[in-house]
Amino acid sequence: MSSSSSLTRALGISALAAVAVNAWWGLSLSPPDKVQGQLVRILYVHPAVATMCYAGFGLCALGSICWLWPRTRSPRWDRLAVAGAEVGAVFCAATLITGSIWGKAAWGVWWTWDARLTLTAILFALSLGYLALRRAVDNPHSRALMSSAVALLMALTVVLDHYATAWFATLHQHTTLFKPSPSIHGWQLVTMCWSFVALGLVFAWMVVHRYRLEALEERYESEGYLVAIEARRAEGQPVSAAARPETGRVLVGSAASAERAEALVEDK
Amino acid sequence: MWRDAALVAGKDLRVEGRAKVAVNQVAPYALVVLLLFGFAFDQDRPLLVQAAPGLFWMAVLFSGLLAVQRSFSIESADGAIDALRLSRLEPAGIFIGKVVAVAAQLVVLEALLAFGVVVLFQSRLGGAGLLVASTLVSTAGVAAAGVAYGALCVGLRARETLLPLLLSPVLAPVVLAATEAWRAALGLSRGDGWRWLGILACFAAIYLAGGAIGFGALIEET
Amino acid sequence: MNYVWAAWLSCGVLLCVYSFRTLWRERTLRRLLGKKGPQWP
Amino acid sequence: MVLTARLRSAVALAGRYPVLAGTDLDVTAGEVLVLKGPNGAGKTSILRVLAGLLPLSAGDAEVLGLDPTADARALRPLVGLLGHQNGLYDDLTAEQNVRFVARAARRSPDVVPSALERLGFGGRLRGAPAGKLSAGQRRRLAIACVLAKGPRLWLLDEPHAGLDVEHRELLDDLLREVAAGGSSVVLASHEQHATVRLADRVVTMAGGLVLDGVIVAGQPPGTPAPSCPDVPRAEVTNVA
Repeated sequence: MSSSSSLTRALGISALAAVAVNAWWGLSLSPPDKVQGQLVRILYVHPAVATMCYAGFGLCALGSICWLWPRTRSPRWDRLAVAGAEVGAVFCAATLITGSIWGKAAWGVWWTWDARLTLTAILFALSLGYLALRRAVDNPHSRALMSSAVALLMALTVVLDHYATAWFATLHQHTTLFKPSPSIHGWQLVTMCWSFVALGLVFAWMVVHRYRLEALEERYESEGYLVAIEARRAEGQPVSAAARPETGRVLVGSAASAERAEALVEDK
Repeated sequence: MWRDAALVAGKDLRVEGRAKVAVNQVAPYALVVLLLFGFAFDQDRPLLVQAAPGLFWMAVLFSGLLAVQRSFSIESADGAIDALRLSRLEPAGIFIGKVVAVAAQLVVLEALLAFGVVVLFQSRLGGAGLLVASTLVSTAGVAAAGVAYGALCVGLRARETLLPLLLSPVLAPVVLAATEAWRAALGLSRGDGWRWLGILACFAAIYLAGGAIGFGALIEET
Repeated sequence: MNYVWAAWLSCGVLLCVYSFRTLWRERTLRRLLGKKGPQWP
Repeated sequence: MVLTARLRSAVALAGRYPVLAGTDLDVTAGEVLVLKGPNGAGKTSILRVLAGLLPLSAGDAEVLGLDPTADARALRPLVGLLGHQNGLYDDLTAEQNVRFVARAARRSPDVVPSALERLGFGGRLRGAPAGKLSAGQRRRLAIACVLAKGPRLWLLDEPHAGLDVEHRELLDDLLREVAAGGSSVVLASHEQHATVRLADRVVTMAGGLVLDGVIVAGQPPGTPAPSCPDVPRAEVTNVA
């Protein structure tokens, strides 16, 4: 655990450094845009955040499919799915907020029924449902099965949403939202690319930690398993100890089964 | 499988025939929703006519949620879901049966709501072919997705609130596409309604197939 | 420029809050697993 | 001696709570086995494990030659379970309820009237909606549903609850008949006096364990197990 900790610490520190550089370049070093003025600085965070949101949901879909596929089934995929979904939901919220601010600044409205905006909002709602479902199920196997099935169905729904919102927007929207800027300054391009690197590092760090948190929770539950079984048996002891002298043997005999149980949990 | 589906659908419809929950509670609720939409738009008639397809499908969405919840509350009220799990019925058959029962109730409800839209909002129905086709296909989609997620939630904590949270965003493409198809059919938009029918058909196909395959696993797990 | 600050700050605050929450949960779990031994609620 | 069901070191979880804490149990063909014990001892859970509804987290199990965790789908149709709840549809009539169960079990429709008759549902009572019946009548109707299903293993959770004396005897007769026909009956009850006459064997549960559930070698099935066997536990487990 310690080696992986030092690795993730390095990842975290480099992510922080990259974000600091991004802020420095994005907020002061790079010049304002000819057309969009200072507002271009929002673009040094918003597109990268949105990409990380899609990456998170992509990881969730990947984890779910690999968990459902019998040959690759492993709790690791389920952990990856939950890590991707939760981090993706956070980035999705950030996307909606920054996008909304961009909309207010650039077009004068907080919200418009643009295809991408609508799709992102639907994605956010779907991810909240997915996470709520995960919280409602206790049994790890059922949780993994149900949530990966739901993730798969939701991924298919998102594909349909993509077409629906695109057609919907072309019906309703007649102004193009992203005007091509006539000239992109060299610094702007560099800063833009760097923001993807910085937020990518942040994203990776978050996913790794969320994954590890899930693993720790599983370990916590499986180690508590034996304690819980002993506690459960002790519930019956006051009655049985008086009536049955061999109860002690029952417990000893079943200790072996508890070990097997532990082995089984470890396997998982 | 079809025999099992017929058995389950028959049972669900027979229960509805006696309890009349859809007729006596869900249908009046849907009409009240329409009425409230009317109040909310403050008698702005042109706007209401424009918005009628969207309001209609929102009302269908709300009452569809209730129909799905009812469909699973008859199973969980007295533990009958265990009897279903222990039966020889094929899960795909149970799924199709419940979808058929929910869809049948929704179709009746939609007819009533369409009447309500005509009376309350003074919409003029037209484009019958597209209207009927899109309504039937989206009803199949709503019922299939509803029963799939209803089965998922049947044994869970806080299922009454979890189901709407899960199902509403999932039904977003149906509400969008069905509304646009209706708008095209009623001549309110220039769009090609049959293209929206394609999305509705894809949605229904995905959820009918996914539900039929996964239903066994979904009612298993609690 | 206010909009730029608002966008950067809201995004930063959101990501920081989530990161700290994750780290905090991890620390709590490690403490439960390490010192007191496993305990179920 | 043919075993209908065999549990070894069975652990089952409800969420994080081990409802069965590594228990053993034997059920032989043609016996009426009564599980007694205080509330929360794990009686209901053991019935659900035997029905293939509650998967094992650890341990081995075999019910009617099948693994109730892996082959649950194959096992379930062979088992009849009467849980705490009756599993009836309130808005269907008594007869419709039983008919649905019989058709779902792919049995001939002839079993419906005989099952209803056997549990005392004659005449107008058949056409009454299940929701309008009294608690005892609903219990009987649920038992009629199990009978109509025709299972090889009967799992009954407090089946006498709410029944009057006359119908308790009717139920006891029915269960003896079922056991005589080669099926096994496992019955959970905390009212010992009500079931002890019926039982071929009574075992006690506490703390998620059956305290004396394994059949001792050389002892013919059908005789009540001694309440306090002298045989050391280790030898007992080797027998089966």
